[in-house]
Amino acid sequence: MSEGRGAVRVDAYLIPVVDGVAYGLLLAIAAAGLTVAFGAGGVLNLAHGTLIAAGGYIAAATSSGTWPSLAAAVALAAIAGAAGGGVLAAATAGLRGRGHLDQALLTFGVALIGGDLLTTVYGPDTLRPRLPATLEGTVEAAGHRYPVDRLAVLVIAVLVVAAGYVVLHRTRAGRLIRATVDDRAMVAGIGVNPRLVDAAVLMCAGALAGLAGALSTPILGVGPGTADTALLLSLIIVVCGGLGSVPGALAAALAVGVVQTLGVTSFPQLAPYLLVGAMTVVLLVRRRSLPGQAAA
Amino acid sequence: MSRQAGRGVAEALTTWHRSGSTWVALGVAAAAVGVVALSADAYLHATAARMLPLALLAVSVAVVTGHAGLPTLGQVAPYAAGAYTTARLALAGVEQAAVHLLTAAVAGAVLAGLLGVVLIRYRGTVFLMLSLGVAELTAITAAQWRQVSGGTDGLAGIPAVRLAPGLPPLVADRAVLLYAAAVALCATVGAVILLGGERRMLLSAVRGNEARARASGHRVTAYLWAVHTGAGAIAGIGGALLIHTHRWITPADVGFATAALALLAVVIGGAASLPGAAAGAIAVLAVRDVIAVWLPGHAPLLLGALFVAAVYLLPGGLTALSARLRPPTPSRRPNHVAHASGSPARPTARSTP
Amino acid sequence: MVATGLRHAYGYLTVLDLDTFTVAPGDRHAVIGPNGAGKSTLLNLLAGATRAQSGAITYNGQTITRRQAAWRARAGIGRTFQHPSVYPDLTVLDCVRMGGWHHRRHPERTPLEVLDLVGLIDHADVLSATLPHGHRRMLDLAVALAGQPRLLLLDEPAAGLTDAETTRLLDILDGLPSWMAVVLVEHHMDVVAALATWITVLHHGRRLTDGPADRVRADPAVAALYLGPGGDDAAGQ
Amino acid sequence: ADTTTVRVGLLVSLSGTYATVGEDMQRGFKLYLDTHGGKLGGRKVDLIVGDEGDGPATAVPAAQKLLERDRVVALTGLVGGATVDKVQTLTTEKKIPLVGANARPAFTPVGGKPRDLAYTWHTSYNSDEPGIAIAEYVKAQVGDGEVYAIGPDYQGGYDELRGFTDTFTRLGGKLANPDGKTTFTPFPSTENFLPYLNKAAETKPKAVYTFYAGAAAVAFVKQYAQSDLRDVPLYAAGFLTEGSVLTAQGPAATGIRNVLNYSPTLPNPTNQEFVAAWSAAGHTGQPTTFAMASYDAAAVLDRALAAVDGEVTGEKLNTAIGQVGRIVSPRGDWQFHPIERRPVQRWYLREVKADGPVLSNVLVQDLTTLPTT
Amino acid sequence: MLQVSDLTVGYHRDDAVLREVCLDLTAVAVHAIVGPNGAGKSTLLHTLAGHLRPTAGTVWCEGRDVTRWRPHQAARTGVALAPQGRRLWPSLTVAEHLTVTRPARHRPGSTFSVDELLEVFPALAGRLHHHGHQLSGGEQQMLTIARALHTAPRLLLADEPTEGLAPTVARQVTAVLQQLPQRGATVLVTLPHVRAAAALTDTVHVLTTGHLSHPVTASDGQAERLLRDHLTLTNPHAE
Ligand SMILES: Nc1ncnc2c1ncn2[C@@H]1O[C@H](COP(=O)(O)OP(=O)(O)OP(=O)(O)O)[C@@H](O)[C@H]1O
Ligand SMILES: Nc1ncnc2c1ncn2[C@@H]1O[C@H](COP(=O)(O)OP(=O)(O)OP(=O)(O)O)[C@@H](O)[C@H]1O
Ligand SMILES: [Mg+2]
Ligand SMILES: [Mg+2]
Repeated sequence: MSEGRGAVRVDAYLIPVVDGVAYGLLLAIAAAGLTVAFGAGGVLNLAHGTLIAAGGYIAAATSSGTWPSLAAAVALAAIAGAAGGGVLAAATAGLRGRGHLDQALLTFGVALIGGDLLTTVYGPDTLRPRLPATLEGTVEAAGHRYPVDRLAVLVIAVLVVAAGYVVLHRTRAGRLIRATVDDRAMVAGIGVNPRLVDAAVLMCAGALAGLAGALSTPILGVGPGTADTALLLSLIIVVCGGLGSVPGALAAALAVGVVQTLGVTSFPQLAPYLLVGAMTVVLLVRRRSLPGQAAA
Repeated sequence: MSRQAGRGVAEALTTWHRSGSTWVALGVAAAAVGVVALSADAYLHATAARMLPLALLAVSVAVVTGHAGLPTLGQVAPYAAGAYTTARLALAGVEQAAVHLLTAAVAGAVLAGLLGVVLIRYRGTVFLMLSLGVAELTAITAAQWRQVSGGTDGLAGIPAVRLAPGLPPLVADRAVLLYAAAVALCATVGAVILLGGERRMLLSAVRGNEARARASGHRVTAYLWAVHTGAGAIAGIGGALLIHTHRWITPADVGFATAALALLAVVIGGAASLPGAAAGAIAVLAVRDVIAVWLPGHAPLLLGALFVAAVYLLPGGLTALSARLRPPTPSRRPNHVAHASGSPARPTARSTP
Repeated sequence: MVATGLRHAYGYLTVLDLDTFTVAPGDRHAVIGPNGAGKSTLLNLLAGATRAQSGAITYNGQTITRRQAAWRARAGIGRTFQHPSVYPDLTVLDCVRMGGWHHRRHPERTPLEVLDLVGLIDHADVLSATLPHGHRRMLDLAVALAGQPRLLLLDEPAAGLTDAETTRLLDILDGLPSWMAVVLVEHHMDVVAALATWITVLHHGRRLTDGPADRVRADPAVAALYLGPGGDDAAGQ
Repeated sequence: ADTTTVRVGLLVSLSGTYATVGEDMQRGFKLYLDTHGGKLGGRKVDLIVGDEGDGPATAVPAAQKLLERDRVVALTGLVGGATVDKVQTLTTEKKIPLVGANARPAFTPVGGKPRDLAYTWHTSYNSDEPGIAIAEYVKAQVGDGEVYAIGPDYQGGYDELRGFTDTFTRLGGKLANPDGKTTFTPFPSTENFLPYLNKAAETKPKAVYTFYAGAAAVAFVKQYAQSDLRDVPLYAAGFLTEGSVLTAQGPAATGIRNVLNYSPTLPNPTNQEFVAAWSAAGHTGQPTTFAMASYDAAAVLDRALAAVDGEVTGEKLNTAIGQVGRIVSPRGDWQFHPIERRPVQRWYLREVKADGPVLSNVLVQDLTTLPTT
Repeated sequence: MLQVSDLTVGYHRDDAVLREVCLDLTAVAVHAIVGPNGAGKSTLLHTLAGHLRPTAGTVWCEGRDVTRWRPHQAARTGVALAPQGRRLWPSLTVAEHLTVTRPARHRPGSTFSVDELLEVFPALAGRLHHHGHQLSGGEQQMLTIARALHTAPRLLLADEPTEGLAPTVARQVTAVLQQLPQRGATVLVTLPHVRAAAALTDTVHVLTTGHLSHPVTASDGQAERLLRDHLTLTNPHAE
């Protein structure tokens, strides 16, 4: 009896936490592209959400419930994303040294146009790709069901984040990216063409965005609202995590995930405020020790 | 001696040139309103009038973004404060314009002042994201606080404002337009005057190099707070105009979308120019509400096109247009050779997202 | 001004640990030491740019440890920056105006006079961002002087100056009113020699030694650590 | 003036979150026109479409253009409740009949005085009616078991859920929700319903009642099937599975029982013609209640315009609408409630079943007629 | 390695900062430029490194016309700039500064290993994990030079390299610069006054408001005289 209640109490937190982690990792993938573009590459890319949506639509149109089609969907989405990133790189190349606001204006414009095109091509409906049956199912865990597709995403997310960490924080490429944001001229001064760095950064970011779209669509579906939601969440995660820091972004993503699961169910009446409130608190308390924020 | 005299003249000329263009812009604006008001088309009047609240919001954003150097999405908070205060007053039977505008301005200033105490300590991206938080919270609060805001559906059928107790309410489209234009112009002119001359120099110094300003005894935080609060008052007045021209309001009107439009309008206008910001806002709304109705369902497309075009065709914004027609002023440091700049961190440190 | 028990650390790294540091009106007090000894940190603490982690600073018998940089500046503590630091978007003249803002009603010297003093009068209208390095240093000094300080903190004012500019700098500093106190951080020993009456040598944030200028410069320990074999003359670049 | 053609304004969401609904309504109205020689009441119709966008901010300017530029004699369509709430004041000022074909908000009185509804008509229903209609049936199903109520946190959600919970509790039913109040999820930001659903499962409800539409509906249904609630029967207002969302939801939606004033499988001849015409017009899938209501709006205008002689003005048309009487409709015949100015109509219980290759909301039984006269 | 003829450079079209400057850097040696503040020393170096486009004149590199090359091309052919006023990367640590730059192995050049550099600048060894903006002024100056040296330059452009360095360190830098020719690298260094130049090399160029003199020997008073003449006729305050 009492034991039973104890069990209930454990589950009451266990499952939401597990779910929070999974959801958080899903968001981490969504934010990964922005971490690279904005956090590390210094391009405030407001078209990020649209790239995710594009990836989602492509996946939804390609994946027909078989494994090969799923693989094809993911690949296509990533490629399309990279292409989009390339377009953005070309578009923003002329804007170097004109500050973030002009980038914001441009990328937001691109986002609006892209969004309109997407709805014209794929229609205003919410789409969801068919997955192989195994992924559609659920597994039993501690007397609870858990969707397989989320577990799959969980695994992939861990891989992506690990890779991202290594690249940004452990390789020369990562250092070049950060250096380019700090002082382009001096990067050129060591024999690297900063424009190449920019292009590479935006294309990787785009590919990540497309991938994120492909991975999140089966769970959340993709529709006209997808781009905005994805962009907002990604921004929150990237900035709260501290620009350009993969571990930071990961932590932020998990936090958001847990807030969005455990938080909203534990304090239903506060639910609307929780996310933004949490972000505000994080930003207020965190020391401003971000590169580029350093006092001159 | 004579050298100094010559310099004095030169200075006088440049400053006049700077502020001069602003006044010209304001004059043009006034003229434009006049022309619109003269036309017989009620639809035109209503449309024009509906643009002015956002224009005023954009002005207030330009004050914070362009002059204080703090890119903000948070001015919708004082805007909302002004709007809902006005709406509540009107619904409670208080209908004098003067009362509305005053209370709205105060409400906006107070809220902006309170927010400023917290926000002003941050810069760049962090400030922007905090202000985004403010915008979101504003909309959420407006949706949740039903007894004041009427919930997500908002308030409709708000009684029209009266210029003075005796006079009839302002319902005729042309009258509303003229009234709104007058208020907007006065507010902008006030802001321009307050931010002119030495204060302008002071703020651009603070933007350029805070550490130096502090070391010369300037109360940087106090300056920025004052600007933020003043901008709040302008936004509050904008909110009052929103009610006076629309006579309805929903949380969406004081949410992120509005904030984003205002900020982008400011960028289009050229961050530091207040008339530019207003013009930018009007351009944005003209595309979304006037041009787009001929292409139903593709307003986003047109808006996007406008933004992209603005970036490429108007580097430095609408106001830089007039500047480029003038003889070249001493050029800025070309960014490929930043060796003249302050601390090594500077190229990124101060650049605003 | 008296500072006691000043201590500042970045993380585990203690960069300044100074029992007392005193400046009296009229002092010409030089602070020298190897790179990274903590000289600029000291100036930043005195000027309030960084908050002292421990220790107390009194100025005219008043404790100002917790006062903001701006307050101290208005109270008469002026400074220059090691990295000459001006307002990029303002003209040279406006920069000086900003410096003298709080005395604009009745200044001892008008901005133009200050510019004349530092020899930038011909550049009064150029954007300060485009000034060459050396001139920017002089402008930084001009901005500080315009603030009419009673205590002037100079961080390597002669670095990157030519002989001519250096002589001018020395003239200016000689010309300062005798009641004004000057703290000078400098690597150019000839400048120090020409100006300082008292020298403090910092090493790893601690006082290695201090005393009258000539005695300290004669001190073999200082020579070994800082000046190196060649002595003063070779240190002149 | 030209008495042989009339201008009608159709204001629907062609962009933004509700574009799907808007599309359907436009198709419905046009379908009526096309099947009636492009004429309403013997007059050629000059149909002018406006984009409602995401809400009043975009809708009101568009409405103003239709009213003042194009001088339409009637305004129809309107997806969102907030939009109707704002546009209604305009049309009333201009004395132009507003024949809404979707949401009908509560028209809360402002400043104490009730709203003037003389020029406001709807061919749809009140947001709380689906819930009222199904409550009794659900009560019968669960007996003395408890029902968990969950919905989106905005006005539409409140109305839809209130309709159910009030009636259900009045009939002696109990809600499983802790503290007996409906759970509202942030809208539209919520896309992850799993935590809510698992939380709900802990209350061991006998059934769940909900209302979602669009993207949220897709996510909700899919995740419901993955949650601990999977085996608990799900009852809903029909929009949960109406139209395109159903295809996105796929198999996960099968078995959901929901209530609406229309089902494409209704046996009456008008409906069969309607459905036939719909697929003949090349539209994918089956017609929705949105399309049907808009189709009926055209029918109403058709009859009203026929009754107006000479030049058509807002006033004349409005009085004519007041006298259209019985409307023959795919949903079964109905007429305007004299005071409420919206249909007195039957409500149906439907279940999502595979109907041939596609999923469909198949008619199960009639429920009741609302509003009761 | 470079040959400069009639170079004219300016920041805006109307006024030139450097006028018809000729300079021959083919001899692998230490070349020094002295000149008053504002003469255009930094401008010249930035031009040679490709950061500024000359308005007239040509720069030859081993027979190729490289007047309009871009900074990264210049760097790849072995031109390294240690600019005035630091220009470090705030978000990179000292260690990262030295690992992000690559000594190009495929060409002869004065390769400095990181350890060698840390020997020259022991102060940096203790700061390997500080970020660019967390260094003292002098440490930043050291890192600027170290970064340039680590690219194994064939031509090192050092803009007032000893500024802000303690005398001992300054002397060390001087020593390193003097070694470079033995390692096959040319050095072009700007200095504020002749005395400093004399400590480095025997031939100095005097740059006065955009005009570059022919090389003169530092030891005899020639250079000083050139400068003094220039000063006395520009601003009377000098003496
Ligand atoms: N970014 C710029 N824009 C416009 N003019 C500039 C710019 N940078 C330098 N100048 C001008 O070019 C001239 C030479 O500047 P430069 O920095 O090359 O002098 P310098 O010899 O390096 O002086 P210093 O010894 O002080 O470093 C100066 O008159 C300066 O005003
Ligand atoms: N923000 C910071 N974070 C960590 N360490 C710092 C920071 N700023 C300075 N330091 C360290 O503090 C020490 C003292 O710095 P300071 O600038 O006072 O040296 P300094 O005496 O001025 O040297 P220099 O003569 O080169 O200017 C240096 O070793 C530097 O590495
Ligand atoms: Mg220092
Ligand atoms: Mg220089």
